[in-house]
Amino acid sequence: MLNFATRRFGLSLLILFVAVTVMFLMIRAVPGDPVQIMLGPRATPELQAQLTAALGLDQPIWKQLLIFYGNLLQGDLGTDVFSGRSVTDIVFQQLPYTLELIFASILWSASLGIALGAYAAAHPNTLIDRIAAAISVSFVAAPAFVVALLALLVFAVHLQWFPAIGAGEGFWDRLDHLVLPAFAIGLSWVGYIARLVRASMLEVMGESHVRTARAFGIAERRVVMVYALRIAILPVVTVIGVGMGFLLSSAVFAEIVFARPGLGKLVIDSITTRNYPIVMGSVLISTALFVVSTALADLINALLDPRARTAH
Amino acid sequence: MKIEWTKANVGRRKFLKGATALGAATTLPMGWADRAFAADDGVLRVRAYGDAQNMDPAHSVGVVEEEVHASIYNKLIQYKPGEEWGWQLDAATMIEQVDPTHIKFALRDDIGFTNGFGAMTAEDVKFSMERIVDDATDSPNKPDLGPFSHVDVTGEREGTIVLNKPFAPIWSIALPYITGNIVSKAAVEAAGGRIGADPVAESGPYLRDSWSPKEKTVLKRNPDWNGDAPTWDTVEIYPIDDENTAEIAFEAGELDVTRVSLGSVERYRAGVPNGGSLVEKPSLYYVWMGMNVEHPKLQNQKLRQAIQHAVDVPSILEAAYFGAAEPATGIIAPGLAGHRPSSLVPPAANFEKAAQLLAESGETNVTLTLDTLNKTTFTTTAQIIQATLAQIGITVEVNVLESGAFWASGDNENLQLVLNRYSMTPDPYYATSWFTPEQIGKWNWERFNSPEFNEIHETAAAETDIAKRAEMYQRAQNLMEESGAYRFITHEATPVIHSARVIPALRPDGLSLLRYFGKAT
Amino acid sequence: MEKSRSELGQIIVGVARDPLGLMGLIIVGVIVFCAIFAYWIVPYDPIAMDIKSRMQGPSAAHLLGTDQLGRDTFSRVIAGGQVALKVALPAVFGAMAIGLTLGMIAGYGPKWLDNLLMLFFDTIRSFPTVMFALAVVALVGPSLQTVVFVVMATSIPTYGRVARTQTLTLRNSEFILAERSMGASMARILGVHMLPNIIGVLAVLAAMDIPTVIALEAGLSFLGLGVKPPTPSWGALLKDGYSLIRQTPWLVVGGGLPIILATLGFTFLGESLRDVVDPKLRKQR
Amino acid sequence: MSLLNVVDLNTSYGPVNVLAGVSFTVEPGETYALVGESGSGKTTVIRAIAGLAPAQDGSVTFEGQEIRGAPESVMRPLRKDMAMMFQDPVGSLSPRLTIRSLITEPYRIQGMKDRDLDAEAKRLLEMVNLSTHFADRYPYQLSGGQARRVGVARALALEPKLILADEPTAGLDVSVQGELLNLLNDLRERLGLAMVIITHNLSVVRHVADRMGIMYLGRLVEEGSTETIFNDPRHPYTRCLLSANPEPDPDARLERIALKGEPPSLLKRPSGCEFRERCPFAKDICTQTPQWEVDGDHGLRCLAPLS
Amino acid sequence: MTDTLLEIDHLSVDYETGRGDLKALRDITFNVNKGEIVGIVGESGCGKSTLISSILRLTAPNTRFREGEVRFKGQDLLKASERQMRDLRGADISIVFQDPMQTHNPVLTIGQQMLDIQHRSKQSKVDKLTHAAKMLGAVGIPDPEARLKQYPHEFSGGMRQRIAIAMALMSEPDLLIADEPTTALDATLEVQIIERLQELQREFHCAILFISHHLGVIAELCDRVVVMYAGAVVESGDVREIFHNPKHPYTRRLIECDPGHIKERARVLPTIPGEVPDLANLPGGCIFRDRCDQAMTRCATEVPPLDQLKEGHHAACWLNHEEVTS
Repeated sequence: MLNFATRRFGLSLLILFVAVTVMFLMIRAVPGDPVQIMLGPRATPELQAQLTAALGLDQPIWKQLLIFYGNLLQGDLGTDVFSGRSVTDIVFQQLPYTLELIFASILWSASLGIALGAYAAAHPNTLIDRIAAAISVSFVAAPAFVVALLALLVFAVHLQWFPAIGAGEGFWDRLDHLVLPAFAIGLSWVGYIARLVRASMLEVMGESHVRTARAFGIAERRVVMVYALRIAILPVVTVIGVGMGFLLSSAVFAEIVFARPGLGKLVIDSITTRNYPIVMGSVLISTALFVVSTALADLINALLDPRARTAH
Repeated sequence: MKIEWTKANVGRRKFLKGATALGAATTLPMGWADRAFAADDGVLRVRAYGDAQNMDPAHSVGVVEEEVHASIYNKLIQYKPGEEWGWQLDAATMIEQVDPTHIKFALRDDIGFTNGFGAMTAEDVKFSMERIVDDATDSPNKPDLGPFSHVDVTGEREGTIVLNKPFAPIWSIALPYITGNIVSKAAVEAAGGRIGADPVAESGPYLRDSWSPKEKTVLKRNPDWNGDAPTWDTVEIYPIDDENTAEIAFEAGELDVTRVSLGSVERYRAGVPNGGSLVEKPSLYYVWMGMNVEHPKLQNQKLRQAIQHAVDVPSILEAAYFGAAEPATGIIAPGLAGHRPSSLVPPAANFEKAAQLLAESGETNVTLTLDTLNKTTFTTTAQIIQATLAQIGITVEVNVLESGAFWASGDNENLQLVLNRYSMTPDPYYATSWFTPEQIGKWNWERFNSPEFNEIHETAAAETDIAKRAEMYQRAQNLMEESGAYRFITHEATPVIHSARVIPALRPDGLSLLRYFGKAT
Repeated sequence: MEKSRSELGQIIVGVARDPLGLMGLIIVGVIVFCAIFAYWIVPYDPIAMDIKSRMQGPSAAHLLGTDQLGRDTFSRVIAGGQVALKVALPAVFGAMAIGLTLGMIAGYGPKWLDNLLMLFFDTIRSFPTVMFALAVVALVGPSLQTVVFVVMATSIPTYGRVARTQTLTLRNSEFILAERSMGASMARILGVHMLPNIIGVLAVLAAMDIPTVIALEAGLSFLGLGVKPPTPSWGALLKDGYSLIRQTPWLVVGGGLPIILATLGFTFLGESLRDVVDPKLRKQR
Repeated sequence: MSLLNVVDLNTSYGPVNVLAGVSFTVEPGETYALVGESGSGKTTVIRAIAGLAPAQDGSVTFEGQEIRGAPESVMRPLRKDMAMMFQDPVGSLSPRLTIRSLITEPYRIQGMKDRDLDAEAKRLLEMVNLSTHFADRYPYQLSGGQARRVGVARALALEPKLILADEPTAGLDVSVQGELLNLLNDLRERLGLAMVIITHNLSVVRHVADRMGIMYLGRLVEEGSTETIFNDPRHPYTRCLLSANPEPDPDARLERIALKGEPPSLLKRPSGCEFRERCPFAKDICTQTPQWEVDGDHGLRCLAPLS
Repeated sequence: MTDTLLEIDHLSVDYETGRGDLKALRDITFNVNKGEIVGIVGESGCGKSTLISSILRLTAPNTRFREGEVRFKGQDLLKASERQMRDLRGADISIVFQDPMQTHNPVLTIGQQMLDIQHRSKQSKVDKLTHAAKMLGAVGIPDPEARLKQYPHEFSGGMRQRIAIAMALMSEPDLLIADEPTTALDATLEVQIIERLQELQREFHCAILFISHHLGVIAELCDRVVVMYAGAVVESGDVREIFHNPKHPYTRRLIECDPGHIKERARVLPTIPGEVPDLANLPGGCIFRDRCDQAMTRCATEVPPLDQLKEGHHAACWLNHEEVTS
């Protein structure tokens, strides 16, 4: 198990390294100069040169990359071109907003999705199953930003049940501000997870050990909830792990539509302003988020599934 | 201070306010109740385009930061809210131009800096202005001070600003805008000469209480401020770049003031939700289509002129600006010296003339690219240009670029047509500075190269006779248009909506002067 | 060849027998039909402007109203289907082809190559799609091809991983061992024996992926990174619709509805296809 | 010259030593059976011979040519003379190919495109007593017995000299098991095939094999002619295996020799005689390592052989 | 009649499929008496699995019970409520399935699973675990307490089948259904399991319904044998009667085919040519007719009834009928 965890961790680091390097090179290949963007139309050539040198942008790319990694090893992600603040501070200030959004979305969508899927699988080909299927497929059909938009109009502007913008302060207020964005992002996941759980459940329910459990007269409820669901949930854990990474992309839309602070917004803003240190910082963190969540999913899988534990 | 330019109906506003007070009483922590208005909690909620990230005026990148700086710092003079550009005293009790290159001032004696940095002195003024022109500071705002030389301190609170040569924009840009902010010399030096994301010492009517990046900046009343007390206890500034989102936030009752999109003007003219009002202001922005005169496809001046005549500005204003904006006559907005009453090429397209010019040019099978930002207004405009140029047989391919790539077009020699929009300060000097030969490869994307234009730009800044100065700038714009490199489209407009409880204080171009905001009673 | 055609026929019949599958088939059929014959179906030229009749609400003349340039929304929706398929089909099938190839190489080739390819897949997957899209669009400028490329690049790992897993499973199956024992070349084993067994699963995945891709295109357009104007795409409709949502809500409907319908159609079809194609389920029937 | 000569074959997967020195020979036309419990390494032996499993050490010569670890370029021409049959009758047929394609696959692989493949398919199907209309079917449409015949037809397509058959009767009902064995016997006689058969079904061995080897934990423990082994098993393990074969006769109560427990893990091979811990006849001497000893055609690895 | 435990009475079961009804079981009749081991012999497609799932009422959704009764201690299980069935399962009737590798839940420990199946017991958890360990010991698993904490994949196939038997016997059922419990195992393990099963049967006195296609195992273990072919019982009777005096050509040929039966090395082994008929498209007459070398014209038209030939020996063949009537 430990060995498995170490190897998984090593792989994660490697992915992180490659991803960050690729992004570093890619963003440098893109036209646009942070100095020019920052200085705006006022830039004099001297000023530009000074700032370029100050930011280390006059160095060859490979050297910049080395410097970046050198600083990274010391826990330093560099300094924001615009505000002069430490990139670490900036990124970690935005991170909680996105994390709470992603967690809230996953939490509600996974619980509802698993419940729907398990219920549908336990009652295959009944009316309820069909309704659940129709609901889940329709949910999948709704792109996050369209849902966000409509939710905003209906629940924030028209009904004014929930706040329209921002992230709020204090626990309840923040929760209040989370409702609509988390709803928008999570909605398509409900359907996705429900279908996954249903398919997975049906497969597991057809396996021989479930028949054994039934043959021993174990209550159907327990057969479904413990004997089948525990196995059927395994692919869902993986999907959620991978999904955490993808959710960051949906989070961008929610953060734009609901004018929420967050990593997604930070990423978009920093790329469009060619704010290299922040781009690198956010890529690092969001890739780490993805890598950690998939690794975590693998570990949880290993915990839930004793077979995976010894397989490595 | 008397402000009378809102179109609000006070009676209706009062009625609504009373009605909502009942609702406000039921505001729950979770807020399931009516959110249309927060209770009158003394909090003014305004929207900014972006985040004020840097509290150093020397490194301010524009109006977003200036909005905060203007509230937490003082300047000798401030812009006056209203319809006409003008200034009023702030930290200065007296300011006077004694000759074209000398300006004397005297400071109030009751302004102090926070964090124990003491009273504001003439030394602070000297320090604040001189550090901006000091190369070591790397201030991008240095050009705003033009030929500023230094400040002579003549007393504890008295001094003289010395210019190397006359500089008209000193009154319209240098002093009342970014470079006019006075910081505490002691505080900045204590901080190592540079202010970062947090102010080191403040002196204005407000203090920056907190900043949650991407979420909001909170200003709180400065208890030690001795000037006219600001009306609002707290100001919350929300960075929202998208106007649509801001409008939604406003309609959800979460903003008091915001600029709105031109597309919404028609709707807000019919009525602003929650009893608010619409204020329509002109804008200093200028939008035009540029042509890169050095590009092999566009070197033919007749062709460029044909294109000028084939672009139909009224259609663009109708479709992209929803009829809420007027055609531009050049780069200098109405209300500023140098504004031209009309452009040389009439706004409406003249396809016959265009076709004739095209024929004269001898060019056939012209296909061009048109670069533009990825905002709906621009893409709409670009599509109209595409359609109208097609009428004279010119094929246009629209390249939509995200802002990072778009703003890097300066050194793009392959640029052909470009739809562009620059911002402005209330002085024509600022507008012409981007189209000089020196700016080729940077901000002069059309690579418009006119020695005469350059000379006007140099001399007009020092011209103090307003009429003469205006004439010079008009000539400069004629030169631009004659070159065929420019098709002026619009100066846009600045529609602002505000809630019933607010009496906004806006510059003539619609930007907020937060310290002067009032409360409707 | 004739055999495989009859197999395809069987699959279609199988799908059509399932009510959801039939619905999917019909929706997809309509979309494809509209896309192919868009030119003849549209009542107006989808890019012809008529500023005078701009931003009109739905009426008999304009079923879904007009946009800010006076273009007929209905015509743009129809023509937008063409664009959606122009993006989705090459992107999905390109990603499938590349993912399949790489996945099969990873699954069948040497361990180091497998590790390398998996690293490549994981790296691409670990970028948030939007960030990747932004960088690419900034690099080469937005266009139909860019969108296709971005979508393709981001979906390759999904197909690659599935193809790899399938290959790994098949690799040790007896029929592959049997082929090896007869001396079949690697190309023959991969191409003749593995490919037909993997492609079914991937095809189902692709059918389910098409709506995701359509939504991604819409998302990119929503961020202003989509196809070039005046190309009528559903995403562009949504973008214009969003910025004018309270003036011309029919644009959001016009852009959003076909996306949701297409998603429903392809998802139904995909689910049904999976039931028909998946040999495990086939045995149970 | 022996057709197949396997000498001291060794295979390890990491720390797992699957084959620990297996040696045997097969003469032309001879049928050799490898018998043992699951995990004894039988399958690995024939896969290693065919180059489908690694063999780190030892030698495999086929018609005098060394083929252990030989590259595919060397193997491919030899594969005409050496065909394999796999355990799972349906699973060893490529599922998306028709039977016609499947049984003519060897011609295509060996580049014999000039043959009339349809005619060959017909000939082969007839040879294994399958009606020619099976040619257009797919594997999943066949019963186990039919699929098995297709496997035989394919293995015989190129008229090989040696067939390596892994559990050729696995998954077949007894009523058709005989058909297959008859078919193999018949073809062997007509074509002069040599065969290596792997099975754990001793009844099968008795009817098809000339000689047999008993494997335990990746080694041969006894080898000899089928007659000898059945009539005079010397190794206790062989004896146990033979007795563990219930007869379809309620009155035939065998003197069963109970085998204790299960085979030990290959990761923890016991010291001395590896069968010692399960052996009902173990003696003190068995803590020493037994060597392979040959007496005539009878090979044995036991320090306390039965008589 | 009092020692009859299970009576299958004219049971007919269909599966509804797209191709029409698949007649999986037709007119099945046989008994299992208390403490008796009954073997069911049959090759693939004979309906063994359907029979078992019908007894336990764990059938696929497309199953249709057309006719007949399954009486356990006199109660018709086909009419019992789901609740009553659940009370029977694992208590009065237990089952050991064919594939030991898939019979246990892979993510729960053996101890947990053995705990769960004692859900009816009021004992404390500790007592239940002690009981479980005792049962594991009884089926020959060394160090049972420690192994309770392990997961199924940590056991070998033989071990798992022993565990399955331990679990099945834990509630001391009256009837144990063993569905090809040794098919997936090596012969050496097979005999171990068979012997263990015999010992346990003597200890627990339960009846066993033992399903297998391995005639040797049936012959060794069972008291009575039911021979099934294509969804019908073709012969049933005392084990010696069946093996020494088979009265149905199928039984006879099946025994002949078994290689273990043939002591001398033979070049040509006996076989039963042909295939099991399509159950969705049954021909009239005797189902074995096409493969029978003694078929008569009558066999093509009339289904032979399951006649009692002597006390406890039944066979369904017209050959015997001639014998009986003449």
